Amino acid sequence: MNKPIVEVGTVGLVDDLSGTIPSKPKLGDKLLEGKQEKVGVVGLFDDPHALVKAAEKVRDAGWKQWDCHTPFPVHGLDAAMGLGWSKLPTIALSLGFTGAALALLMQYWMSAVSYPVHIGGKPLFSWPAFVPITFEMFVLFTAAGTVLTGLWMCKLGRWHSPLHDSGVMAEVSSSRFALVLSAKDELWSDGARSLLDEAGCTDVRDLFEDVDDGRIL
Amino acid sequence: MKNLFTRRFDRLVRLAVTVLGGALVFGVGFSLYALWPSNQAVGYEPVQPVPFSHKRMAGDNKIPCLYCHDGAERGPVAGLPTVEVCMNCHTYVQPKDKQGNLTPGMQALFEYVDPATNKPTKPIVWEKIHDLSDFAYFDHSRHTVGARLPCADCHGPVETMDQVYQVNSLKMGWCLDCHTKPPEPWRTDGRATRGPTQCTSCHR
Amino acid sequence: MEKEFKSKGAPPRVTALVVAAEARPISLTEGGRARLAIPIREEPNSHRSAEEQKVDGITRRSAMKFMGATMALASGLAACVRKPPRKVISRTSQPEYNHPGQALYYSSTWTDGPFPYGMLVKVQDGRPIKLDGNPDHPINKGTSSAAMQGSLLSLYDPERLRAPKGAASWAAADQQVRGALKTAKKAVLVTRATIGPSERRAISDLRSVYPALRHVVYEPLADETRRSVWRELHGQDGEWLPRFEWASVVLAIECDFLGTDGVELESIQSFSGTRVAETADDTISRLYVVEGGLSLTGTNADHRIRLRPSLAASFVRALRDAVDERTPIDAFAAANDLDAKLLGALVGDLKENRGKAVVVAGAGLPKAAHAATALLNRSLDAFNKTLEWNPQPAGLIANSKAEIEALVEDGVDVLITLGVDVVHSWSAFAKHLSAAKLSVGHGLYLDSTLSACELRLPSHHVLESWNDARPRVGIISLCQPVIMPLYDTRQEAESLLAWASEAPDAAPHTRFRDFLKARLEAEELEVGPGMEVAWETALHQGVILGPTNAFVPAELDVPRAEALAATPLQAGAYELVLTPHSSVWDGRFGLNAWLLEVPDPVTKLMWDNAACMSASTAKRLSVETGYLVKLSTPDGSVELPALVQPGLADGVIMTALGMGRAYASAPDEVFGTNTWPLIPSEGRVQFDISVSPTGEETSLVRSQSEFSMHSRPIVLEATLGEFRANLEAIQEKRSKEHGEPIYEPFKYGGGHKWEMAIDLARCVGCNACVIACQAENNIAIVGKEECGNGREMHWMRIDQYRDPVSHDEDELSFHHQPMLCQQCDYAPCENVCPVNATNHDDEGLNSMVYNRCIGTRYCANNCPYKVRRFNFFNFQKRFVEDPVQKLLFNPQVTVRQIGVMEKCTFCVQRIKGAEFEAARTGSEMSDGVVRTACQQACPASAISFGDVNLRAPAGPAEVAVKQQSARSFLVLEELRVRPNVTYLARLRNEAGEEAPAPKKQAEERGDE
Amino acid sequence: MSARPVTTEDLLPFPLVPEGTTAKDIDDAVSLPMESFPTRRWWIAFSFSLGLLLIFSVNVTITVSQGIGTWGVNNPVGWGFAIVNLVFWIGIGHAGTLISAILFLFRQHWRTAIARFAEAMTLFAVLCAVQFPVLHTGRPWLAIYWMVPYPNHNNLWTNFRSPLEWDVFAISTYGTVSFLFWFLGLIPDLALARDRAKHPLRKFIYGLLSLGWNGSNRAWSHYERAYGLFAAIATPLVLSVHSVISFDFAASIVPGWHTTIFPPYFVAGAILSGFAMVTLVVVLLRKMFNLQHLVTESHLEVMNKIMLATALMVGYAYASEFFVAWYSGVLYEKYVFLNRAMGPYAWGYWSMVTCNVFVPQLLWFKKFRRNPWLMVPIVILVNVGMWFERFVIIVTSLHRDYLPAAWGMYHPTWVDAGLLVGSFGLFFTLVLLFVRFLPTIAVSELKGAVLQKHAGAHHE
Repeated sequence: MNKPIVEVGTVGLVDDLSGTIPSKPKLGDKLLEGKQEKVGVVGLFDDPHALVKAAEKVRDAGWKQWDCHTPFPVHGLDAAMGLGWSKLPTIALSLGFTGAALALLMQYWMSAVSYPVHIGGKPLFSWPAFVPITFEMFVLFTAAGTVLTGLWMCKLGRWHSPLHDSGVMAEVSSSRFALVLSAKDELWSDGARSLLDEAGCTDVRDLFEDVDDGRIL
Repeated sequence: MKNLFTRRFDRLVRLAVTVLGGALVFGVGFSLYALWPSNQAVGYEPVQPVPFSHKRMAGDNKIPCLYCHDGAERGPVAGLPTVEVCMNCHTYVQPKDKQGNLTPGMQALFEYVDPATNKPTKPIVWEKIHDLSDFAYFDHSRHTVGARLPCADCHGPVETMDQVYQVNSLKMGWCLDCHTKPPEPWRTDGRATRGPTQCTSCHR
Repeated sequence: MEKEFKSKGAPPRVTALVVAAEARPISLTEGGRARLAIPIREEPNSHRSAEEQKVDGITRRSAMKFMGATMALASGLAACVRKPPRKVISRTSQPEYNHPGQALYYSSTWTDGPFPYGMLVKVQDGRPIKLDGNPDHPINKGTSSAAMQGSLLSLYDPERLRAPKGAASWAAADQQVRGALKTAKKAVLVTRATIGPSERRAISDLRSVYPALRHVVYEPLADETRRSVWRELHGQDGEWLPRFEWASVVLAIECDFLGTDGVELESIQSFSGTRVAETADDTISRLYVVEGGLSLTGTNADHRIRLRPSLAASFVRALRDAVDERTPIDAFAAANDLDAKLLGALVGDLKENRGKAVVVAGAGLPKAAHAATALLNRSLDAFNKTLEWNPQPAGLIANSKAEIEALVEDGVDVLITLGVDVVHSWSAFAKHLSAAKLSVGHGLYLDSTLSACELRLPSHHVLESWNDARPRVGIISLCQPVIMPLYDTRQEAESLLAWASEAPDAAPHTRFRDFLKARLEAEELEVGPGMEVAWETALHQGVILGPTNAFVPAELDVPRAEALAATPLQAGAYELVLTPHSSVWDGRFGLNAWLLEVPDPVTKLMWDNAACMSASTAKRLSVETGYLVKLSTPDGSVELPALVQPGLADGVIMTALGMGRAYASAPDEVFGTNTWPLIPSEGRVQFDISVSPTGEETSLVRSQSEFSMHSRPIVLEATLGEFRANLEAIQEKRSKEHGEPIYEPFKYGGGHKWEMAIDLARCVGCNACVIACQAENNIAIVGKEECGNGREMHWMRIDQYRDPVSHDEDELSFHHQPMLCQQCDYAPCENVCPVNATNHDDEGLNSMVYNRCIGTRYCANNCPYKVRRFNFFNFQKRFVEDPVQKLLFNPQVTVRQIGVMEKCTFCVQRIKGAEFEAARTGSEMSDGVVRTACQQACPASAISFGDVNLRAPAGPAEVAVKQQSARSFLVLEELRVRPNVTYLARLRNEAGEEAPAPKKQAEERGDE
Repeated sequence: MSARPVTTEDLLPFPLVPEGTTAKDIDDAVSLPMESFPTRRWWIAFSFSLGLLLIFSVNVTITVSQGIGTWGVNNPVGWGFAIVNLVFWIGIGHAGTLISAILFLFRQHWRTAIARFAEAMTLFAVLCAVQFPVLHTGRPWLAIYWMVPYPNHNNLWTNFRSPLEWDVFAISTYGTVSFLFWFLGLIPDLALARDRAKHPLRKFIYGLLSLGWNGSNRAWSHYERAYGLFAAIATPLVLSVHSVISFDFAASIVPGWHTTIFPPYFVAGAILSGFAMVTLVVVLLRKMFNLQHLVTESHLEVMNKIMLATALMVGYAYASEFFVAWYSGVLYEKYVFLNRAMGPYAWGYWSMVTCNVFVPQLLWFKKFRRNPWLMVPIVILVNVGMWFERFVIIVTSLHRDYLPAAWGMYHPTWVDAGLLVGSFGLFFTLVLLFVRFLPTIAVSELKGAVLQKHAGAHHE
């Protein structure tokens, strides 16, 4: 459905929700504000295993600045991309233990130090009674830690993406599998495209991104 | 329609988040500060029906507190002087200004006194300044006689005030400060090192 | 929430004026706090303070400068939450002894009740807040009854009549009365029986002015039947007072001497004194109760014999024959199928204890029974030994309805009722009132009598009145006002004086005082010039004690007695026993919410009375609790709900008089049923009534629904024999704690440790403690509906348990157990409160911090004794908002808001008060310096309270000694909550075990 | 050619979707409710729930303005419907976390189709639950913050020995974690919704919520870790929460409450009632939005099997309670249990046993396990029964405890009833809004389970 995108600097116009640009500008239509620059090349697959294979190739070719975009986590892709084991659990759990320690400390301080109150003939620091809260705080802190580190590691909270600008996002989030080679990588050359063709992807396109004017409003 | 999710979109979102967050923090912080009990009580200085100057009485004339507030060493309530007590002196001492008129204070006092006989006619309705909650039971004598505390520890330098205002929050936390870690002399001079902190001491 | 707690007390505050929030500068520096760190040793106006002024002045002013806008906003916000500014009023001049915030005590006399007891009134900031017995009074010796405690509430009753009605002013009213009396051919003055000597004198003076005036005494519940028999048999007026402290065997016939018959406070003291045994050679008295109804006394009996009242006289005669060994009792037993063995034992006991036994017959019984009783007592040599003659009973001789009827039926010109609601108990009297040319009603409320009168005059409450009383020969008891009259009222005696003379009332409120004083000087005291001192002393003591030599009446006229005793009696299928209500008496307290809400000690009914009948009677009538039954007597008929009350004799219906009174303002707010229409002309028993279920149903509200102990270790009991054989008997019955805590238990310092001991051998189950607690601790009244929902607020309740003594479900033995917060060392309630609102203080008290409570009710769930009470609604609202009713509150106790849990804290306000006093005066606290309200009221002195850590010489405390008693036990001990209330088991003195030994009795007498 | 990666196919008890279902089919099916105007069925259900919600708010107003005297609670029965409802709703919530966390850890991929429902339910159930402990306090306006140990000018803190205080932490943690877990799962599907959205506003909102998810595998690798970790901590959490709830009773000394069996007993009960509720909601929703081919009878059958199992556990607990009461020889325990079975509230006890133990036995028959209209009455009865279980535990234990003199009865009022019924309004209103505006099935997860397999298949 999509034709290759027009070259840098040419004027196109928008008529499609997915934000892709048709080849021929129609006269009288609203001009496209801003320009687009090529930031890489994207190859689209229909079969996850093909993607895995392609990923292995790219990895072996020694690429650094590249990524796969899939509608669901694909088995074996992490290995294929040469991604290591995520540090996230370590960080989250250590936060969790901190929480537990804080909870116990809080209960001790509040009931035995700050304002000691005699309750039911029990000692001021009746630790067995403090276990449940300690545990709950462990869970709470771990959960919070997971989410926060998760947001940070998954680089969430930044909405823009060349996939939007080039209009392949819809396909990716629905059913297709994309492999993106970034122009930032030192291995970047026009050969990148052919690398993807060899990897047997059904459809290779250049990846464009809107030129940013840095304005806020 | 153009693609929504541009870099500018990100910047806008971040801006919004920062602004809203900041507003929230400030709002909460400010209302906390404004509603913090000690900020409401301290400095409360109502205008009294009789312009009575503690500075003149307790300060310049060095009348001891207990002369008027005689309950303070006898029981829970320090009490206010009866109009009679005022007249003990003011039957004879009636300060006048240069024109020879009675001072405003005296004039106000005579509102409550029959000038012919110098006998009180009606009670004075004062503005309550040091006002504890009704469920807090404070006993003056326990502190004046029991702990031998000077009045000023709680009421501040009243003898320097023309119109009395509240200098301490008189909130529970403030009481506890002294009951748990009393200032130097209490701890050193061998007397009771701390006041009670059990609920029944003040709440019944 | 502060708003709700407003009425902690202090002088009534002006709250009208409100100051705008902007008028209030606000300081940024909490200077005070900073400065506290610097030790201040000099008194004020030191140089340090001088410079403080500068610092402080600057900060305050500068604060206002550069924080202007913000501060305005802040103070605006602050104003929303800061409690409204309040006023303090300084007196114009200081009354003697009177210091703000400190209580004063005045001795007085409780002249409201059926018997004038000595009263000690606690007054704070000019308002009476607690009534107790006057310790110097020889009869109630500092103890008090529920009704006496309750009088406080009626003082502040908003329904009180506040000004004369039917006349523009008092002067006008007096004018009208004097005028009417002058011209009257026949005038009648109706009063109660228990009016003081001075009032009697005032009346006679009045009569000397108006010869046409007749004085009649209307006292429907007076002891008249019994007294008239004595009058007849001894040829002189007077009464036999039982001396239980000298009796080893007591036989009560239909006589509730611990409840509503006679001088109960005195009887309880003297009787319960003979019930305590600690060692193997101690003995206790033995109480037989023979009755058709079920009285409080009956529930305290060692042996109950259920006997229809119609048989009372013949039973006593048979008993006398057996005691005098004419005919054995067996015949009578067989004839009325009673337990012959038990009756035999009774006869045996009486015979062996001649001179140490006493038989008392109930005031409700007919003359025959009293005559027979007199004869029996004579055979038992009880006269002047266990019975003491009092030639001057407290009350006047009451006139019978017939006499009054005869006097007024053909119309009177002036009909005056003084402080007695005649119409409530005698509805027909209303028409006499309306028939009279001028009818004058003098009373507290606009009740059924006053509203039937043309001239309605408001009386002083007893706490506003001067008065005196002669409870007994040789005792004059004085009553003085403790508060200026709240309204434009006047005491009855004052009116009598006003009507007697044309002279205008020169000194209002003191006229009768002067009259009284003059009379005393003239008649009672030979003091001459020393009168002022004598008067002051008398007022201070509250009593004047004359010579108390024993009076011996003329010998009993035996033939007449025998003739009288033999009067035959017809009885029908059902008999009706009418008793005074346990707390509202004849109805004179029938508008007092405290006394209406307190559960009846026997039936546990609240706000109600019912037709009590035994289970088998109920079966025969095929009714159940709550079914309406119609009681028809020759004198009238009434419909009221039935109550199946095991323990009554079969065929006997029992119901309380005095209920069903209402304010004229709210005639529909009637509680209970007015059973006065059923009262017979003589005595209080109807021997032949017809009972018929109406088929309708209603709901009765009771504080307790389950009376079986389910064999749980709640109340322990042993028979005297068992106990003397084995002093460990009770200890062996105690349940054992099991399980060790996983914690190291909390260690108390050596300081005070407050504990309580309750001696069930002494406790008879009267409600004095319950109401005393309610008065002391500002406990809310919740009303009948909420009581029905199980939301009554009494901190102290009296649990009743019933044990079957035979297979017959109506043969029971009863236990009364005062139940209050046990102040457990390992309090289960404390562990579960999420906000620490209930916790333990250093002196072993389980404190309850109302202002911290959020009302999860978890503590109440977790309390095994269920003594915690919750404010489901804003029960106190009515009182807090009413300028008069709020005066009732004890300023030393927080008034609880809606949603707050509350409970007994051993009157912590009294404990702290005493501790502060000791700290102030630097004195040691001796035992008994702190007394809880319940302890102070208890007429049986069953409650001991004190500091168990008290060491010699001051100690050991009474409570510590009691805890060591062989009879001591803890309720639900195995729960290991370590309650701090120790109970002492009651000993049942079973017949046939051993006859009570006399020697102990002799000592007892020595003690008295 | 590398070895064929393990696919979910191997772990599936039954095919998740009909053969040949494509990604687009799934997207369309799931997105349909979000993208099309609500059906009449939805509107009817929604207005009905709103009505109930109104009842709820009315009764809340009555309670707070007049005090809980308007309820049936009294002395001795200090806790009534409110706490019954609290435990009931918390219990309902548990199935959600169980399905999303525990079944996830056990790699039960069939859960995929229902996990999202279940998680949402948890969230809403917890929301309903927390209404009650706050409402039932005498002074909610203070309880709401005094229960939290915040620094204050009184130097006062909370009592950490009180099970109620444990509840504060347990329930708030549970709510927070459930929400985060649910939201974490939503992110990729929100991204899908974003990319399908036509209207700019919808696109904007979904886009904002999806936090800019772009399916990058570098994100996926962390995401999967995070999800797994969440499952790992949610599992002990869900067990701990109902244990803590049970401590409210077990840690007291009330006979019938003070027992060590409660934590497992409560958890089992919670799972039973939770699954009953999930089944109910799922059956209704799949009908309402024609999701039969994604949520198949086989799904329902597995859930019913779990219900059957937990019903047996619960039944066992009931039996052992009686045994222990008798075997302990404790006077009070014995009485309480006799009183439950034969006392004034026996009707409550027996309806509980019938609904929770006898009725579920029907699930032994395949017909009842697979036919929605046969199982609906069963799951409804199970929920009724579980509600009664809490009623029996709370009321029958309190109304006759240690001192017979203090015994009493408990009679609920209309306000009690209104709050109970109304809370269902709150619950279903939220559920309906959820299905209207958010993806009700974990699309990415489902695709992962389905397409991966298909792809694999044609790859061989």
